Amino acid sequence: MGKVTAKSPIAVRVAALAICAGVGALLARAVLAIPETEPGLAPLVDANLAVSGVKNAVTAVLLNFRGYDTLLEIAVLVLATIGVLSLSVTQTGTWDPIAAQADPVLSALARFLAPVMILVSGYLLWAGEHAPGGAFQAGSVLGAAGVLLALSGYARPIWVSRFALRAAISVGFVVFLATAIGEMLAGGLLLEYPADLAKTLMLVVETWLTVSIGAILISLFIASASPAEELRRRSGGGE
Amino acid sequence: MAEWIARQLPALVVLVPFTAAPLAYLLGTGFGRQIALISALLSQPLAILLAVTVVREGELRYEVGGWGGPLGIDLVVDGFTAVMVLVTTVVGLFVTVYALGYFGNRERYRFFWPLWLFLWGSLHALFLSGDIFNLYVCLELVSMSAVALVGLTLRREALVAAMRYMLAAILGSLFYLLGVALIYGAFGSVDMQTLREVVRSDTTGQAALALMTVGLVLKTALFPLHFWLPPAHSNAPSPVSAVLSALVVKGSFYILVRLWVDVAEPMAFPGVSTVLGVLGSTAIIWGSIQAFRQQRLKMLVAYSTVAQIGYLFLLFPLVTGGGQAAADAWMGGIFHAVSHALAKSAMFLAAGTVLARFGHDRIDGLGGLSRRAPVTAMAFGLAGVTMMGLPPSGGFVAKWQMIRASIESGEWWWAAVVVTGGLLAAAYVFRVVGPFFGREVDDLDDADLNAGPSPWTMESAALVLAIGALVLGIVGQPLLDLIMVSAPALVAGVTP
Amino acid sequence: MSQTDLYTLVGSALFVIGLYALMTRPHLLHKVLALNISSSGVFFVLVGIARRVGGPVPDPLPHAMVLTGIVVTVSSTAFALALAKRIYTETGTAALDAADVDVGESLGG
Amino acid sequence: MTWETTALVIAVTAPFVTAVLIFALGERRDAARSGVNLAGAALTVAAVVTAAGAAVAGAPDAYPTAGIALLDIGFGLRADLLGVLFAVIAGVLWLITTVYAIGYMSRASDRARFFGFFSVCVGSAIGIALSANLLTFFIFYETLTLATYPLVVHSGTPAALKGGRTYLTYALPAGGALAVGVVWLNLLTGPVEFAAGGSLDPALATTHPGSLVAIFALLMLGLGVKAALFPLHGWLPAAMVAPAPVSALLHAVAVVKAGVFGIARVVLEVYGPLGPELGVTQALAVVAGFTIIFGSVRALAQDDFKKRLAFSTVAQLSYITLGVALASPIAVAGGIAHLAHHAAMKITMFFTAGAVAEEVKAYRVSEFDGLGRRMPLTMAAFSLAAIGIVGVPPVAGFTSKWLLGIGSIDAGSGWVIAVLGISSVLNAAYFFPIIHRAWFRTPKPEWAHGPAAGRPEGDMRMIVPLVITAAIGLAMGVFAGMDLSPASWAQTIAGWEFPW
Amino acid sequence: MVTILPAWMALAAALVPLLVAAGCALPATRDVARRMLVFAALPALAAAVLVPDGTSQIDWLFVGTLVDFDATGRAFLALSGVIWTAAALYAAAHPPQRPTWFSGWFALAMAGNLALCCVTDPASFYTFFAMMALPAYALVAHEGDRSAGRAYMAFTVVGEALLVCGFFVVGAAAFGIELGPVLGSVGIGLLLAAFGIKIGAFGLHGWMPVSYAAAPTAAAAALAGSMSKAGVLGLLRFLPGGEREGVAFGAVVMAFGVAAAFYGAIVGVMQTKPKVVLAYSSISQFGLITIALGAGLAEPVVWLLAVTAATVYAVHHGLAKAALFIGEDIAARTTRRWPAVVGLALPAVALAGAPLTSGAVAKLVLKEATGLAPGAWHGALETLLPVTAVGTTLLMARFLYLVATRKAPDAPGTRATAPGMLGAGSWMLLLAAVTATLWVWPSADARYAVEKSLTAHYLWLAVWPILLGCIAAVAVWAAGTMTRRFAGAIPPADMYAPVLRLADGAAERRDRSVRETPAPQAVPTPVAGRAGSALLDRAGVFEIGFLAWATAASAAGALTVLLLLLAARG
Repeated sequence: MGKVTAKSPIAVRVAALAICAGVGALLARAVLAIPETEPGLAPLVDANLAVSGVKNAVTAVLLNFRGYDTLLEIAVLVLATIGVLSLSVTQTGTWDPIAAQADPVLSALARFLAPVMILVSGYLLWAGEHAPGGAFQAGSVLGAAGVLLALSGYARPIWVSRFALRAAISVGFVVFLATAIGEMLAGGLLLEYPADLAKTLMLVVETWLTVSIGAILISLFIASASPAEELRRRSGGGE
Repeated sequence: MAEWIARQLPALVVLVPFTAAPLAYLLGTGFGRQIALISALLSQPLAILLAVTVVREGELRYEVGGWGGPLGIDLVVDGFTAVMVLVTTVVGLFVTVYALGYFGNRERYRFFWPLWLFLWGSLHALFLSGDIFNLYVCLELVSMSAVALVGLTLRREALVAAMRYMLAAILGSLFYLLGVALIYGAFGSVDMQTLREVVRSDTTGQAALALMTVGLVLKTALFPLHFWLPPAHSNAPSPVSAVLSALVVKGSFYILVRLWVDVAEPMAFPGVSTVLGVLGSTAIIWGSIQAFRQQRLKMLVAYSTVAQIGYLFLLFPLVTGGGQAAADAWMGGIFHAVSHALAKSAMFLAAGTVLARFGHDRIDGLGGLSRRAPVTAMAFGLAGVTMMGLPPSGGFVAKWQMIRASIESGEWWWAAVVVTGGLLAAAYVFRVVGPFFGREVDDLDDADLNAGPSPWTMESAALVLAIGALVLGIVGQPLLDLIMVSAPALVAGVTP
Repeated sequence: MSQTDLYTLVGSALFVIGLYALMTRPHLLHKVLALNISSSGVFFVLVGIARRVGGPVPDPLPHAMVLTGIVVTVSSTAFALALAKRIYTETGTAALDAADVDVGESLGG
Repeated sequence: MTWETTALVIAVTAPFVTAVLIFALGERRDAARSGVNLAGAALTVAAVVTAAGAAVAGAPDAYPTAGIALLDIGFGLRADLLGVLFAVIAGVLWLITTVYAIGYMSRASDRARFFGFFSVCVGSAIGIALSANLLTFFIFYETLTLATYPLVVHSGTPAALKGGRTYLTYALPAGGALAVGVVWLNLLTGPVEFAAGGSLDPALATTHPGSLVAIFALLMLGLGVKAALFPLHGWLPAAMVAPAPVSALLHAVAVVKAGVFGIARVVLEVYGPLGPELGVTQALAVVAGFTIIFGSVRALAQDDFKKRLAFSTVAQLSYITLGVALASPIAVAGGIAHLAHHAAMKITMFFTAGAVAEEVKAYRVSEFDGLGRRMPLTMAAFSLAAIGIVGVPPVAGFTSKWLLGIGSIDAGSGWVIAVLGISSVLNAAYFFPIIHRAWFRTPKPEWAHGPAAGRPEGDMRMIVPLVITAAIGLAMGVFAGMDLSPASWAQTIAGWEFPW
Repeated sequence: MVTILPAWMALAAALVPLLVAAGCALPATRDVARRMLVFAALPALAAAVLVPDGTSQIDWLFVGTLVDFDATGRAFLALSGVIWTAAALYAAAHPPQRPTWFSGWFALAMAGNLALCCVTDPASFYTFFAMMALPAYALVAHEGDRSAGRAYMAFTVVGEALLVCGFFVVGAAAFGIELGPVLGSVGIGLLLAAFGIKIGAFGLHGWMPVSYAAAPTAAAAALAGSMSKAGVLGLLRFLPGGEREGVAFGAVVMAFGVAAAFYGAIVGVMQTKPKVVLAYSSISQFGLITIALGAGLAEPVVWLLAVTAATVYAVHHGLAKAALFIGEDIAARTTRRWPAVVGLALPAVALAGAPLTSGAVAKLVLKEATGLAPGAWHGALETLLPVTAVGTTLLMARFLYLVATRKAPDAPGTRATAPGMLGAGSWMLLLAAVTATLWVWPSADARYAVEKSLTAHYLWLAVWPILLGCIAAVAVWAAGTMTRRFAGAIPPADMYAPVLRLADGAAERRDRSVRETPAPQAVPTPVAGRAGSALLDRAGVFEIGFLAWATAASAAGALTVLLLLLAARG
């Protein structure tokens, strides 16, 4: 898009090269000096994995030990979505069909793939408890399914009201927050899962996060997409 | 109940805006306004309570998830934190009140409320965080919500400015994140409390510190990396401009201070403080000159921020020596952040009123403003007093302490910079304020945008903030005391 | 050269390459991509650090950081792209220039 | 809180509260504004007088004080003898000026702004008077700087804005110098409270002579601008674009006296015996002496009435500075007494300038021929004040000059006598021609028969105040020997200041 | 009197004319006050008679006033009272233009003059001295002679300034401050110069001839008879007579006195206006008083005698001179001059020191004082004093000649009214005083001098210079051409004439330029200086550079390199 000069003037490039070379060299020196034996927090994580409610160390860190990071990270996602929506032409996340006349092959493929992807998403969510996986992976697959459907002209936004869309986007964050606050009300600290309920609560949160992440990814895609009207215009009116 | 609040206080401070934000989004325009106001009002007692608690009990530590560092993440509140939360909350309240009038019920700006609440919450999260990786997430939250707010009007200039800001912010975050990675590599922890004990002069660690510094300097828009600030701050909607200049740049500055003066102080290496001081001084001079040159009011105020940020960085050379000078510099620097926050937000809000009412903010078209909009003119003028650092404003107390520190440390030239900066500030402030008293210019015609006088809430929000900045110079001692509560070892040596 | 060194060096290189592109490429899309490359570099460094313990299970903490970092990067990339696109829609160009900024005209007359 | 302490606090806060009310009342409610303003001024005077009574009755360790913590010094107020003298002057003259200004501004615009900032200025001046330490002093000092600006530029003309710029160009850097000096001094000695006889540790003169001299220079640079010491005086004539009440109360009393009052505080109550020991007060005296001659010579050449008065002020202010700088209780008494004496006389003259400008539109001395017939009361008051400034007894100007002259001999600075003598001649040379024109020259035909039959010579709200101030100026000279006259008061103060 | 009147009553009485002055200022009381003027000095006269010697300290007045009523003060108070009353009578008889205006200033000067006779501390003396000298300007300038007014004012202002400086020294001494030799001498010098101006001492007399000539007669009489005597009183009161520190000044003072005595006579003779001749006569006569004071200074033991001499001489001269001025005016108003000329001859010969006149007594006292002058001065003065009498005789002859031969009454309108009973009465009062005063002088010293003056030796001593003078006068008159050649050769302002002319010219030029210059227009505010704005423009160009993405990113990179390098070093 756009007729922007691909490169900067030679002088700028030389200067940039010199600077970057300097940064690179000094950076290399720094990373090479990283001690090889520093154990980091791995032992500590191991020691506490048992009480975390999950068996996967990474998931334990993400959802329990550093669950606060994740909470904020979801906030970033929601925030980015709101930001993108605020920049989109319609600002609602609704869209005209991106492909006005859906390709029949693509359409058929999508019809086949979408349920599979939803299934995979469910698996990833469940697997996250003990192996690599979790809400983000699951949500991504869910989102991809949504994008595929959108591209093949299936989904029309009318299937969701504006409120429903907003709800889908924010539900993960809201549930996460509600859980956190509930824990506080129950006498614990923020995100302090009671040991017996930890697994259940995390699964609930992860589930809703998956929904939200999926909805967010779809919304990000759709909101950034140009309306079909404009696509037609830009392609030179050939169609 | 009271006991519960006392126990959960740090978390509540963060959670209130963060809960309000998705609700404001979810429930739409009409409710967004009310939710924001409720959140703003709820935050006031919490912030005050936080400050009071810190004064009474010293540093507060809240172990999120019950794990405690270094495994979990701690929310930590010392005097510095409490002060920053307090100023954020106060400025936040008045910006919210102002925005109620400024945006009205217009559907176009419905995203303002959730974005603003997210920004507010992330600022609180940032100030409270006791974990350097968590700070990265907070920084990103702050940046992204700020950028989104800048572009809110969808005006061409605003979008371009937002893009500049976005790129600079992401780059800064990446530098910071790389530094965090190296810190973890070197010392095996990202928890501040732990790091404080284990950091030492170390090749990787010091490189990490350098990288984080660059990232944060970029985000704070210290000269010569201020390229993104003036367009972003001047083209944003005025309430947003106020928040950006008053609070957002202070966020990254806060982390910088945390690192150099507190957490990473044992591995601080020589030279950097001087570099930061020199850049700060240059920022003061250069920003003021540029501010003086501007033709648009909001551009002038934005460049004034570039200049005022420079003062913050004088903190670094002045604290390095420790002792009483460090304590004074510490108080001065942070107090400056506070008073600048109040005054600068007042200035932007006043500028916004002008813009909303007269449809332009050309400085040469503002003659006779004191007759047409006396409250706004007064707000701008009083805020200018803090910019100049004249008593009885908070800016004066800050400069007093900085001058004190520079004489104490024997580095008198910083004092010269402080005084010169004040005079240059006077030059640009009076370039605007002078004509307020002059003859009216025909341009001052309310016919333009919003015909009719501005809602009194807008005018008085700016005035209250300006008066706040002004009286801070007389009643500011409790704040100075608060700043010194559980202050880092380097600066806690002696307290007057 | 250990695995850690390899990963961290590659990560550093990626970071610098992204930095170079950010400096020299005027096109906004290029700049956003450059930042993506740089962030990948940072993630490489983190992954490298995670590897050094030497045991079969890598340090989970850097991994968690990378995951969080990726989500954050994705979010900001999405937002940056949306912004770039909107700028293109509004201005017809997708580059940043000092000329975009009104730095005030001369005072003299 | 005792009754006197309450009065002290009220004295400082009442003008500020008045200002807030005036701003709040807005432009249209003239009667309410005037009422509030007069009530505020009257309350201030009552409070100041109460505080003054306590100060007169008390000894230095029993003065009423009040304050809150701020920085390492504290924000403190204290009603000591020296302070209440200045506060009484400012308060009483404010009340009188308010009446005058209500008359003067009756047809002007932006009255709310004018009276509001005016009150802020007076509050600052009283705050300066009653400050217990340099920090508090500095806070009010700079507040005064700022609050004066809107008044200087009040008319809004390009010339006024230019005058305002000139004013700031001088005043703001001075504030910077003062700030650095105050900070430095506090660092060197710890918190500095004003104390009769000086508050610095005498040992400092041997341990840190260089720093003390530098600090003194910085302080004088800061205070010298408002005190219009050469070469820092340039703003004062430029500020004459301000409306007459401003020139009268601020540029003859509150603002400029704040500068010399500050010098008095620093020289007497901070440096004390260290001043002469370090040689700094001698240098200050020489500068002041030169300023006296310089200002008078410049005044000679001014045809613009207010400018002539302004240069006269430049010269007269240095009388005070000079007196304070001479290490003699008698000279100090003279300087301090002149604070009051010059105030009454110069305010009369500026009132005259305003009344004349309003009534007959005469702005230049050369337009004054025969004015005495047209405005006899006004010009009589003016003439009385003018001969007082020249130093002709029994008007008060002589009293201060008398103490100064004898004090200069006491201090061993005989050269000052020559300055006083030459200055007297020069003062006569620029004031007597005005008196001559007003009374001894042939008037314009329309003035020859006085004011129109049955009508007063001008707005009585302007005439009465200036007659009163002239009478005060005369009375202060005639009754100089009475117990509570400024001259006696000043001698008591000087007695406290010189335990050494 | 039955009750002892406290000394401050004298001061209070002396200040009664202030009421008249105030009355003249107020429209309602104007006319009454003007008529009261002739009575204004009477309380003071009464006080001079009734209030006994004594002191009063009035703390609240000025910076503390000391009334020390003694013989000297009484003499001067009486003298002033008489002269002011006579002058007021004459002013009532022949009111000048704008009589209320005149009366106000007249009363003010009167109050100052009378009051200064009663006080003895420098500050109060100075106060009343100024109250006398400055309002007198209005009297001198009353008839519109701006040049004379300017001269009077210039000398007065300088005199006041010198005086206040001198009084600083005196006041400091009174405070008990150690002066040191230099400052003490400076103080004496200042006093001499300041009072010297008032008494028209040689070189400081520039204002006297022009002012006497310009002032209305009543004012001139008061000026010459009383106000200038305040200078003498000041010298008597404040010079350190009888003390060592004054000795060094004795010779100088005497020299100035001799110079004035002769200079006045020589220049006076050449004048063409009677009033100017009288003025030069004053200069000459004050020279004699100066000689006495000089002798007193030079020889401390003589001081008391010198004080008596000066007092007596001042009284004598004051009365005579006032009588001469009023008589001159009366003569000018009449067409039949001879009675007036005859009347004038009385004070004239008295001035010359003719036997049986006050002049003879005064000169005798003077001679007594100067006779004790140290060293060579004794002999020189013995010779010179009679010569001055010759000079005085010549001056008086010249004066009478001018009065007698003056053509018509002066410019119509100014002295048009013929002398009436009131005016004549005023003159008679003075003539009587001239005749009688020294004979009724209530002091032993005076009585002794009077008796001594009647001895043959002193009679002869008094007579021969007059005879010589008369002969000389007749000779000069006879020579005719000589008179015509010298008459008017020296202008009234003599050595100061060029200065006064310059000042007049300058004043006129200034007035003209003011008349011709239009009011200044509002000056347009200059736009920001070119250089300044060019620099600012340059700053703008630089800033555009900083805002360029490439620069900014490079700066970030460069900063990274710098900090990493610092880190690597640290």
